[in-house]
Amino acid sequence: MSANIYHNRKAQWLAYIGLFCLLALVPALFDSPFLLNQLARYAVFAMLAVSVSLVWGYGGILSLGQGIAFGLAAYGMGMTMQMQFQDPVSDPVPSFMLTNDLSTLPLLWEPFWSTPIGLALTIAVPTIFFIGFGAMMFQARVAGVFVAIMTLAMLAAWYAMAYDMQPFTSGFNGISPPMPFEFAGVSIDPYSPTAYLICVGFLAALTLSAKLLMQSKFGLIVQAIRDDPERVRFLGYNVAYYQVIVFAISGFIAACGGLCWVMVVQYVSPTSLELTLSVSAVIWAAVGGRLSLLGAILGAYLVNGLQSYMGDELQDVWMIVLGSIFIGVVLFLPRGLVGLIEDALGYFTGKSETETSGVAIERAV
Amino acid sequence: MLRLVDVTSYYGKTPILHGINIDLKKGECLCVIGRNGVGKTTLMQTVMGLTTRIDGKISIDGEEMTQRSTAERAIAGLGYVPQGRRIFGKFTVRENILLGTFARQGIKAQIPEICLELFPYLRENLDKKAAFLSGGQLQQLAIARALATDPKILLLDEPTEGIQPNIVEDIYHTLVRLNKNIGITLVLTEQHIKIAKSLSDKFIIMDTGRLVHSGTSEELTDDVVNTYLSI
Amino acid sequence: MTITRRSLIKRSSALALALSTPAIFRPSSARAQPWISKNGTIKLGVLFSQSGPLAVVENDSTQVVLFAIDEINANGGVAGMQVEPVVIDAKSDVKVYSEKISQLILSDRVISTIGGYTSASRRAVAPFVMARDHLFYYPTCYEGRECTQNVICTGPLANQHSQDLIPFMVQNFGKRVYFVGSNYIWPKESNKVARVWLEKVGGEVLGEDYVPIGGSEFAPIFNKIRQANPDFIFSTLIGDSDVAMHKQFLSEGFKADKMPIASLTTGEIEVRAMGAEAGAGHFLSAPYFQALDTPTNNRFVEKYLGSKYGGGGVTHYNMEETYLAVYFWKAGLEKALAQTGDIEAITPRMIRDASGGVTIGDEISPEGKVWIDPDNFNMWLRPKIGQCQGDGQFKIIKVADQHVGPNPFEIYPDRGVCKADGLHTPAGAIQKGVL
Amino acid sequence: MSVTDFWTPFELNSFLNALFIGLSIASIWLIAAVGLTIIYGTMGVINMAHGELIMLGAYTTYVLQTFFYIPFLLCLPLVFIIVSIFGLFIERTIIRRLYNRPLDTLLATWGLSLILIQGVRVIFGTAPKYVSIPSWLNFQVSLGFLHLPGFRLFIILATAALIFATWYIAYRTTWGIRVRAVMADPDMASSFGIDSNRIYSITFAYGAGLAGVAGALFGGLKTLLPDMGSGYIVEAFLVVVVGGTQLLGSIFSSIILGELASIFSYFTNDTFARFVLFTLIVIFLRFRPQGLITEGMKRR
Repeated sequence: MSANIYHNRKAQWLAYIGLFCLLALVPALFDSPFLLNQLARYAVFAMLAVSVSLVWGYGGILSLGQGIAFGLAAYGMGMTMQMQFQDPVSDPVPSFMLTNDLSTLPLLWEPFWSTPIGLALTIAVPTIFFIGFGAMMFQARVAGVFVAIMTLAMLAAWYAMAYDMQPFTSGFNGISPPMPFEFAGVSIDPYSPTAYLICVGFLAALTLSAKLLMQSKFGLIVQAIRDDPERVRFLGYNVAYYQVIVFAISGFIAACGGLCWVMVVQYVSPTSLELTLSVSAVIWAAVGGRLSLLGAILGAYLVNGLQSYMGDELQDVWMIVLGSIFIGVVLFLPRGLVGLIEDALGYFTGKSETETSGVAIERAV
Repeated sequence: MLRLVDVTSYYGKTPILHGINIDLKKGECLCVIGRNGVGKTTLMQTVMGLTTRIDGKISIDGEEMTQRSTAERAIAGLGYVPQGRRIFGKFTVRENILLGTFARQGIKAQIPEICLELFPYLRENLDKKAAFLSGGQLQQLAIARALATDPKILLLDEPTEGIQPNIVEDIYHTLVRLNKNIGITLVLTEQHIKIAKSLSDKFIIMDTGRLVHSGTSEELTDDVVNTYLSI
Repeated sequence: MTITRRSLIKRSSALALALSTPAIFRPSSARAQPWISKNGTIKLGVLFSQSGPLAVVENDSTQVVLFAIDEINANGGVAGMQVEPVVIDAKSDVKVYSEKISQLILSDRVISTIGGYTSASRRAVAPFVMARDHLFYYPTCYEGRECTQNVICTGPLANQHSQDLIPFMVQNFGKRVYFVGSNYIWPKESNKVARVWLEKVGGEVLGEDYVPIGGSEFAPIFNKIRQANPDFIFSTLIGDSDVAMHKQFLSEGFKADKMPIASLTTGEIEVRAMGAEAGAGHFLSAPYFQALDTPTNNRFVEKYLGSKYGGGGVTHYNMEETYLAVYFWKAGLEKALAQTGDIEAITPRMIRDASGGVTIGDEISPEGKVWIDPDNFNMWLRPKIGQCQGDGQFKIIKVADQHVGPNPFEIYPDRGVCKADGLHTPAGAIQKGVL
Repeated sequence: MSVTDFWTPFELNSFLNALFIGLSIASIWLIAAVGLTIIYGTMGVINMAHGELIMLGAYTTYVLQTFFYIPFLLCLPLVFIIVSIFGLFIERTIIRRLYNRPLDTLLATWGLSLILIQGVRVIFGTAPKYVSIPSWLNFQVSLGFLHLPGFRLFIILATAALIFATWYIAYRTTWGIRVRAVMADPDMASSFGIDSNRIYSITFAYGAGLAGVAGALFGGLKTLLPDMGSGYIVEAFLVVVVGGTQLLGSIFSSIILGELASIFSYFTNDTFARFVLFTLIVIFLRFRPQGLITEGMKRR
C-alpha cells in the first residue's frame, strides 16, 4: 500500500514548497505590473479556495458563507485604507459619508484611524463571528444541507446589510480608498512585487499551517468527524468543538483573503458578500480537488486563469464551459483534478489505482 | 421455484453473505435459522435485491433474477414481509394494502379479497391510519400487503417477533393456510424452533454469512439445534 | 520599502528566494514607451458588460462606441491615425472591471478608456485610473460630488436633470410628490437635488422608498403610494426594477394621466423592455431622445440603426452620451496634439487637461451643442423633457432655454468647489482625487 | 438613514392593506417554492437550478406568445409540459447519478444553472423580453380599503389551484400513494413493484413543470432576463427549509415570510427588511432545523 508517491508526506511537502517557490519567483521572471496584480488576485482567490477545502474537504461542512468572512475583512481593510487617506484635522470624514448626511465619523469607524487596530479588527471580527456563528450551528448539531442553507441565509443577510447601511458602507457603490495601502510608512503599490509577494506569502503561510494542522491529531479528529460524526461522538470527543474550530480557522483564512483582496484592488463593495463569490470558491476547490489544499489552490488558479485568458470567441460560452466542467467534476471526478494526478502517480509508482483511490478519500492530502 | 447458486452479497464493498446455495420447489416452505446478526435478514434482502451488489445466480421459476431491480422481482412474484414490518405509518390501512397491488400483473388498485378474508380486523379498519395499529395488527397488515402483490414466493422476516402469543398462533395458522391450501412457497426466518419445525419442509442454518447446515424439517433435531444455535 | 521587505524575509523563506533575485528592483521599463507610437494605431479601451444583467444597457454602449470609431476612421481617423478599439467584456462584475482596467492601462496601453454604466463600476476602476494618471470617460448620468482629475463624464449630473423636470411636473400635475428609487447613491443624491428644486416651487415630498437593485416587488410601495395619493411619482429606478414598476403601475390600476411617473431613467430602451403600453404617458428628463427632430439626429438615428451595430432597434440617451464620449475624446486628443505637436509625447493626462472647454457642435452631436466644463470636467447640456407615446417614442415637451452647467457639489456648498486641480475647500485647501 | 428617514407611521387601513399584500407576496414565494418542496421532499435533491427553471418557464411563455401567438392562459399548461420535459431530461442525465449525495446535487445543479443562464443569453441575447398578460386581467379588486390588482389575484388563485392539484395527486390518487411510499421508504416501495427511479423522474419533471408555470406568471410582473431566476432561489429555499420540506409547511412558511416581508417593508424599506428576515430565519433554523412541520418526514 505504501507505494503511491502521492501519499508520501515528504513528497507532499516538497510539492507544496515547490509550488510556493515557483509563485514567489514570478516577479523575478516577469516584469509586468499587470500580470503581478492579476496573479496577486488569483492568490487571494486561492486563499478562499483553501478555506473551502479546509472546511468542506477536511471538515465535511459545506459552507456557502465563506464570503461572509471575506467580505467583512474586505470592509475592514477598506475602512483602514480609507482612514489612512483622511486627515484627522482638516478632513476627518470620508467623502461618501458627507453626502449621506453624516457630518461626524460614526463610532464604528473610529478605531480604523489606527492602522494596526484596523488590521487587527479586519481579521478578528470575521474570525470571532465565525466562532459565534459556528457555535450556534454546530452545538445544535446542524449538519449537511442545513449548514449550507443557514450559511447562505446569513450571507444574504450580510449582503443586504452592507447594501442598505449606505452612510456606513457607501452601499452598492462601495468604498474605493484613493491611495494604496500604507504600512509602517511604506506605500504598497497594488502592482508592485511587494503587494504580490505579500499575497503569496499569506497564501503560503496559511496553506502550510493548515496542512500542518490537518496532519496533527486535531486534523485527524476533524477528518474522522467528516467521515462519521456519530462514531467520534461516541468515542467521547466534543464534535461541535472541533467543527467550530475548523469553521473558524476557515473563516480566518478567508478573512486574510479579504484583507489582501482590498490591498490589491483598492475597492470594496457588497459584491464581496454576493452568493456568486462564495459558490465560485466552492467551485474552485471542487475542480482542483477539495480533499487537497494544493488541489484547491490549483483549482483557483486554473479556473480564474482560464476565465481571463480564454479567447474572445469562447467568452460567450465560458459560463457554459465552466458549468459543464463543474458538473463533470461532480459526477465523474469527486476528488477533482488532483484525483487524476493521484491516479496517474499511483499508476506509475504504486499499486493499482482503484485500490489507492478508495483509501485516498479517507486519507486526504 | 427459488434457486440461489453460489450467491455472495455485498453492502458497499464488504461481502456479507458468502456462497449461499438454495433450491426450493413450488409449494415448499423453507425456514432460515440462526442467531442474531448472522445474515438472515441480509439473505432476505439479497433475494429481494436490496443489497448493493450480488455475485452468483438467483432465479425464480427458472427465470434469471440476479440483475433485476427490486421492483422487477416484486412483479415477477416475490412478496416481502420485512423484519419490523416497515408499515407506512402515515398511510391508511387501505393505502398500505393498495401499495402491494402495484406489483400485480393485471388488475391494480383494487384490494384482493384474500387479504381481507384472512384478516377481518383490517376489513373493519380500512380507513384507519396505520400508525394507530398494534404490533400484531401491523404484522397482519404487512402480510396482507405482501399478499396483495399476488406472490408466488413469500419472504417473511421474523413474522412472529415481538408479538403477543395468541396472535402468534393466528399468524401461524395463516401461514399454514397460505402454504398448504393456497400453495404459496414460503421462506421465513424464525427464532421459535417449534414453529419452524412444524411449519416448514426444509431448513437451513446460517452462521456469519455462511450456510452451515441444511436438511428437511425432520432432520432439525435437538442435536442440530444445540450444535449450531446454542450460545 | 526596505522595512516591509525585511519583515517579509523573516516570514517566509520562499519569499527570500524571490527577493534575492535582482529583477524586482528593476524599474518598470514600460513607462518610457510612448502611449501612441507613430507607426501604429491609437488604442482606445472599451470597457462595458456584454454579458450579465448590465449588458441590457451596456451592450448598446459597446456597439455605439464601435460605430463612432468606424465613423471616425472612415473620415480619416484622429490626427491622421486610425483608432483601434480594445473591447473587453466586463461581465457585469465589478471584480472584472477592476481587473480589466489595469489590463487596458498596463498591458494594452490604451490612451484612454470609455466604460461603465453603474457608479459601482466607475468607483471600482477609479483607484487604478487615478494611480496611473489614466483617463476614463464615464458616459452616463451620475450623482456628482466627485472631483477627480482623471474622469470625464459626458452624461448629465443630478442638478441638470431635475431643475426643469420638477417645476414642470409641479406646474402641470400638482405639488405632492412620492419618490421611488433604486437603493444606491445615485437615486438618493438625485432625490436630494430634486427636493431642493421642489422646495423652490413649494412642493412637498409625501414619501421616499428604495428597492434593491433588481428588486421587482412593488406591491408594498404601491400600497403606500395609494395611501399618500401624490400628484406624481418621481422615479430614479434603474434596470429591471424600473420596468417592473411601470408594469405593476398599470396592473395596480393607476393611470398615467392622473398620476404620471416623472423619471430620470426610463428611456427608449427601457420602454422597449416594458412594452409601450406600460410606458405611455410618463415623463423623462434627458438630454437626448430618439425622436429629437434635428438634421444631425435624424442622420445619426438612420445611420446607426442601419449599420451592423444597430441591432437594438432604438437609440437612447445613454447611448448618445457614449457616442459623444468618443467624439470628446477625439477632440481632446486633437487639441492636446495641437498644443504639444508631438503625438508620441501625448499622455492621457494631457488629453484630460486639454479637454476643458472642448465643444462639440450641432453638426456632430445629436442632442445639440455641448461642451466640457473646464473646471469640473462634466458636460454643459440642454436637458429636455419628453413624454412617452403609445409607440414607445417620446414626444419632446420642453427643451431648456439655455445650456445648464454641471455642478457636482451643488447641494454641498460647504464641501467646496471642484476645479481642474482638485476640490477647493472653504478652508483653502485643495483636495485631489475626491471620491 | 434608511431606517430613520422614512419610518412610515402606523396607519390602520394601510397596515391592513400591507397584511393583504403580504398574502400576495406569499403566493409568489409559495409558487416559486412549491416545485422545490416537492423535489427536495421526495428526492432529497437540492436543486439550485430551480430559479433557472422558473426563468425557462418565463422565456417559454415569451416564445409561445411571440412566435406562435398562443394566448396567455393556454401558455400555462403548455409551459408546464415543456419545462417538465426539460426537467425529465435533466433528471435522466444529471440528477439520477447523484441520489443519496444531496450536497453534490447542490453543486451539480449550480453548474447547471450557469449553463442555462448563459445558454438562454446566447439564444435570446441580452435584451430583456416581456410577457404580455391579457387585458381582461387588468382589473382591480377593491373591498373597502383593501385593494388588489387583478393579476395578483390571478396569481393567488393559480397558486391555490396548483397547490390543490398537487395535494389531490399526492393524497387522492394511486400515483400519489406511490410517490409518498417512495418518499417514506424507497426500499419497501420497490418491494411492491414501484420503480423508484421512475417515480423520481416524474416527480422531478412535475416539480420542474411547476417552476415553469411560476415563471410564466412572474413574466407578467417583471422583465425577462436570463438571470432573473437567481432572484428567487434564496427565498424559495428558505420557504422550503423553514417549512420543513412539506407542502403544508411550505404553505405556512411562505405565508409567514411573505407577511413579515410585507410588514417590514411597510415600516422600513425592502433591503433592510431582507436583512431582518434572513437573520430571523438563521436564528429560527438554529432552534428548529427540522422546520415548522416535521411529521414523520425521513431526512437524508
